[in-house]
Amino acid sequence: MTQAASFTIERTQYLNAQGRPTQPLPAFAEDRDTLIDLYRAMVLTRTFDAKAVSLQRTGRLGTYASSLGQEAVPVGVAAAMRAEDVFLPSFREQGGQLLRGVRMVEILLYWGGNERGSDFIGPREDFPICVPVGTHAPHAVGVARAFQLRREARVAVCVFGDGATSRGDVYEAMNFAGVHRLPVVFVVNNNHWAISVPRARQTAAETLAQKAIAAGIPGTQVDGNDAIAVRHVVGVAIEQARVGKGPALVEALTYRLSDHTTADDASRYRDDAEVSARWQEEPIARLRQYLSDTGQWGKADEEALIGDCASQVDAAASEYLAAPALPPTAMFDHLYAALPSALTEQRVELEKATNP
Amino acid sequence: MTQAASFTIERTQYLNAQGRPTQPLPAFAEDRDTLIDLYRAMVLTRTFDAKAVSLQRTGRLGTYASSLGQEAVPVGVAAAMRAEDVFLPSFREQGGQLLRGVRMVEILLYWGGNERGSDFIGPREDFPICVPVGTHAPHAVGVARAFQLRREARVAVCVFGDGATSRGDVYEAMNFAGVHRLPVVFVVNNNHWAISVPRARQTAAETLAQKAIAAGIPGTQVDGNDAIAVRHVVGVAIEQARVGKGPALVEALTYRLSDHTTADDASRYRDDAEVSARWQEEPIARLRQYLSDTGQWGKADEEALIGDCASQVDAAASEYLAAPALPPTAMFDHLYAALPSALTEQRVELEKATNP
Amino acid sequence: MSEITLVEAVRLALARAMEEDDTVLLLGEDIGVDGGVFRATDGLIKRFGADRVMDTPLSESLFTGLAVGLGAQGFRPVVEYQFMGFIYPAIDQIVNHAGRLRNRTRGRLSCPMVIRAPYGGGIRAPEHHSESMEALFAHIPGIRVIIPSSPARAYGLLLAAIRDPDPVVFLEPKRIYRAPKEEIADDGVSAPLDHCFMLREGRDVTLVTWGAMIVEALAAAETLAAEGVEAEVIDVATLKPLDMETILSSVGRTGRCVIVHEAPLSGGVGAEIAAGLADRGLVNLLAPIRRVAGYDTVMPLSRLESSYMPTEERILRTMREVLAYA
Amino acid sequence: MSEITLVEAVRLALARAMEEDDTVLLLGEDIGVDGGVFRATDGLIKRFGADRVMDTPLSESLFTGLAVGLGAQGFRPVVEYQFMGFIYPAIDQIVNHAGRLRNRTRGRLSCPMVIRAPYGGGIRAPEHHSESMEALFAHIPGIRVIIPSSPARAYGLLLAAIRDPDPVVFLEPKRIYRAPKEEIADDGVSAPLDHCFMLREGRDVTLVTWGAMIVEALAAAETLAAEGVEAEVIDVATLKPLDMETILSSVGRTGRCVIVHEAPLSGGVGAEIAAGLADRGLVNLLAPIRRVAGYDTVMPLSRLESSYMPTEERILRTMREVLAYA
Ligand SMILES: Cc1ncc(C[n+]2csc(CCOP(=O)(O)OP(=O)(O)O)c2C)c(N)n1
Ligand SMILES: Cc1ncc(C[n+]2csc(CCOP(=O)(O)OP(=O)(O)O)c2C)c(N)n1
Ligand SMILES: [Mg+2]
Ligand SMILES: [Mg+2]
Repeated sequence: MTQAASFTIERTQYLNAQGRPTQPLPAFAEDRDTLIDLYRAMVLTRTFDAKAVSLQRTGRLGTYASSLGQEAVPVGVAAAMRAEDVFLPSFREQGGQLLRGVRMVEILLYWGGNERGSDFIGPREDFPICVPVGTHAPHAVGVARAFQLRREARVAVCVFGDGATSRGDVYEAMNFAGVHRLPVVFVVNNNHWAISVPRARQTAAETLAQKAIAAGIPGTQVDGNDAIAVRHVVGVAIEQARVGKGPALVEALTYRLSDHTTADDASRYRDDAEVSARWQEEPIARLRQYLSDTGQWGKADEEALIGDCASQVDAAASEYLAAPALPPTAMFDHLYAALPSALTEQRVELEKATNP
Repeated sequence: MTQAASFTIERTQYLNAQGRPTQPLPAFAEDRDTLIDLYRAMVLTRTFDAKAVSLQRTGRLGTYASSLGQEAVPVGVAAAMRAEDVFLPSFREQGGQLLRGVRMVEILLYWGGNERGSDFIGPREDFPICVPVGTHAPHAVGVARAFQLRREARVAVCVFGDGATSRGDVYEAMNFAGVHRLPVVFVVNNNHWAISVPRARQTAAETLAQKAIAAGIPGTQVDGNDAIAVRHVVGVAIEQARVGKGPALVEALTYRLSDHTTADDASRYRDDAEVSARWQEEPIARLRQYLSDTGQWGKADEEALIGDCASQVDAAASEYLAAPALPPTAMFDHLYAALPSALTEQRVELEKATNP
Repeated sequence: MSEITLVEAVRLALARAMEEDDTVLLLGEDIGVDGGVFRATDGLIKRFGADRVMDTPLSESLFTGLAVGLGAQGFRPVVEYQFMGFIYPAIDQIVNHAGRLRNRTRGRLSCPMVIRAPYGGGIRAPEHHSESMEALFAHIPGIRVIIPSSPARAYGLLLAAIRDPDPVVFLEPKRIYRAPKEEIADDGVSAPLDHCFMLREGRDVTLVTWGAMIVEALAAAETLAAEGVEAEVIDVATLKPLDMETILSSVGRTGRCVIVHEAPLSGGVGAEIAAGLADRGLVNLLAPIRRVAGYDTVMPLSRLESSYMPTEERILRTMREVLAYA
Repeated sequence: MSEITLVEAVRLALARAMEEDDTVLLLGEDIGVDGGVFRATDGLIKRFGADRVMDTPLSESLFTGLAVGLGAQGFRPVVEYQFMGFIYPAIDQIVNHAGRLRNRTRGRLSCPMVIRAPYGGGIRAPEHHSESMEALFAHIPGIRVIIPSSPARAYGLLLAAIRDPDPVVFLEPKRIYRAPKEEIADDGVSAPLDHCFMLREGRDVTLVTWGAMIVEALAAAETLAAEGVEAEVIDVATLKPLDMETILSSVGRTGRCVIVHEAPLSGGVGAEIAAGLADRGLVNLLAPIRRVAGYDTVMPLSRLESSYMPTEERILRTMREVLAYA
């Protein structure tokens, strides 16, 4: 027997659950503004999620997937991206979308059942939310291949959950990215649950990062409740990809503190005790602790921030609630670039049914 | 950074290309009959393949996929199985099917376009040939799950090509096998080509065995031109699976010396020089060399074997050529367990069209 | 006997089938402790254990192929897709394997599986959760496609589907999952496959429909009845193979037919029904065969879904058109 | 101008499109050095390089999703499936993404891709290589489905498909890949999408068909012509959206219609055509609308495929039945 290949998977953390550095922080963390921006984005995301859930509870929004407790992942990822990169989120990365310039009202419109929500005014090339789990991973390699063909120094960043790693699409996309050394970074937002199915029932693999080994690309783990670590590890992967060093997979370890969506009741399948324990590790308190320990953040800052987030979110909610539905005929208007004549009759019929 | 996991992939060989042992042989190799059986099965397979190709060339058989140069893989795999196990081949494992008791005439009927070829008289539970690449891997885990649920000490064995490892199905099946520690062994028949696409363009992974790491199951490589090594390594995996130690992936490294199928012309896309070099490593000469070096095989044995294989194959070909087509209405007869009445009219119409 | 909902009827039939036959297994996402996103399998894992009620990893293609393997080994797997929008990765296994395993092995191996999926709009669900794509399945050889339209038919048809030795795609109209309720005796009596159900008799016009649309169809029939026009309402129930005999005989009597389905008009199952009438029922037709269907568009998000789906009003208008022919 | 085959016409159109537009890319298995299993892309990798003619790993789902990403980025990918039997894993990407990307983003992103696949029987190919499942695609919103039936139409329609800003499923009838040949000027002129082609005019009966079946349909028309009966033969060409106007106007003139397709009868595209006639063309009908189609069975292996596929004889018999109505 001879050894044909060997591999290791590393894990990175900078701030532990108590907000204390476990190793010297990366250079960007010396800049207060950078850290504060991460912190603000996480708090805004949490405020936004709370509002969306309450809109749903009061019948003014459809099903919604909160990212409570997972804010560091999308925020850290988006913070590591450049404007010209392309983001391909699943459905729990609103924190990243906001940082990318997607407007809160757009996200609300989407979950409120209005297609306009995916016509982002901001990042025009970013992909809309992807509901069929894992099916956007092949799109990410398509986008990355486009960058490669045009010799653009841009990176596609695709985020999906632990459950998504069981889908062949995700594996196939990583495998293809490996063959062509595409500028794409895959991030597993491992919140340890896929609705009611715990991480351990998705796969016998010790880590999800090692899924990369099958694709011949680097895989690594990061503490997904440590925004600094996510920002750093994903950032390194993105910059490597940008300069032609190929794709990577980053597994961010976090935890879904909320129900799966507003349509879910997690108490049916998981222990409160587990959830309480995980509250001790959540990302916002952790970064706040570090910021205040290092004298970069005080009570007044916090109060101002909370007020600011609340008013931004309220304004977005009002705008959302005031937004009219699309006219029914809108369902024909972007179906094709130009409506085939075979469909004009149906459109007329709908128009008549709508305004009889 | 801490280390979260580490892995290695081993490779096993017993006989090198010159037929010389590179390490002490496994115990079964002390039994002459066992080795001779492996040898015979490979020679029979090669003889059968040659006949099938010639039937195709003369218009008496449809497209056919020869296993020239790869005989050690299916033969070694099937030799490692027990009768009660279930074999799920792709379309290039006739050597294994024959050893399992599928009749040569059945294989010819299949490729000759007669469904009867998949109604094996021998191994009733074995799966028929699978043409859509990799789609039988999920069936294998279904079969293995059936064994597990019934607490039967049986193993499902699934073989597919290097190309198939790019399909999500194969990854998904391995991943599921890992979660339930199913009694299933996956074998990659890595002949280095998927039609015109070389192994290196399928994946950036250094080995195909490491695809197992993503599934959290053991993966290993074996010299696929060394029948003893294949028989041994796959046998160990099967017996582990049988006693509840879970699934495994074995990558057998071999080479497709023939065209992809009779419909293919490999000279369009690969060098003769590459093929010639690979002829030096083919499995039959290697085992014969070892057998004759150790005095277990002589010229007379060889001549007798060749004659025997030829007559078996000729008999099968004659039986095949004499076999009538199914009656056209057969296309309705096993469509459902009982033909729905909505279809009787179509069946009658077909009958009338056939015998006007 | 008690009044139960359609989704409860599904659960009752699953439990009954599992009780009477050890080889019946349930597979899917979140069907175990969580009891399924619509609670169709609620409590079954407690009753039958995790071996028989298995949460799979998140892969529809995988668990469909898994069911093919289990089926070939003599089990009767019932797989659940959370929503029809996630069933497409399974089509490969359905077309290339489930629908043909028996045929290609001349009966040696077979595939007695049931593929369950909630489908259709009307519950303000998110994107990809509201489509009606039953026609894709109704064209696949070697399978059955069943859609129940009431608790009782859900119970009886699901039992029949599970007991059937061939693959069945069983689509559940989720808009009527929770209402109306119906009395059901859990007597293990299955309903006939391959047969339409006559929901209402009438001499003037035939309304052919299935799934949740029977609500609007029956309402339209009642409205017309108040005007003295009697519509015959047929629930197709088995979309493949199609019981054209019942439809032909009804339209033979009424001379008029309106077909209603939620799925996009073009290439919907309504087309096959109309085609059957245009062939074998033409002589009796007094009026064009009209279809009231979803538009040939992407199913819109929830704000517009009610504009997409056929309404009682659209059905009525079409019926009146058809009735206007002399 | 020279006489070329249908598969050569495909290659010519691909080359032309790549020549005139840098964003046109080819993706698929064995399309590079090997030139595709039917040689549709022969020589193109030499001419346009491996960046634009890319052999993908063996995964249909992957390369379809890849094309969605490329399309969203402004490329025009043309993906090849070796046989239609391997296209099913791609349906998820087609339904859930390609067909709706434009709609769901209100035009912000789109998906100008072409999905090419040889289909149909008649070349004694192995299992899973001979099916005709175009109806599955013709029901999917947001896409087009095109089937050429001659070298010239293959050239013109493929150019149109590639230039079209929306996803097109382009199915190539492989039975007529190599014969008959036709003169083609490589002038870059596309053929109109969304329109039927009138292959033969006639006053007595309308024959509607597509793909390789035009061979049998035209033969049947000739046979009848010798008897003084003139059949109008329509090549549908665009199966979605369907040009019912042309068909209606023809049947309006002839009063009789026979539809021919290789795909299984039930739920085939013929049903939609018959349904359209039964609605908007009913008043002109002199006879039932008949379909001559594949049976509702699994496509048999090669020994029986000729019994499965519609023959000139079956078409003729059906036409005579239809003509017998007073
Ligand atoms: C293909 C597919 N199957 C099923 C679903 C229903 N569903 C929505 S989210 C979800 C679990 C996803 O888990 P994971 O990937 O871990 O993401 P998370 O929700 O935890 O963020 C499921 C099963 C879906 N959206 N898509
Ligand atoms: C899903 C699918 N796609 C394409 C094909 C056409 N095809 C037949 S064999 C083959 C290559 C298979 O390569 P590999 O898995 O390495 O097996 P090998 O033929 O080398 O034994 C391809 C592309 C197919 N049969 N199935
Ligand atoms: Mg998760
Ligand atoms: Mg190979």
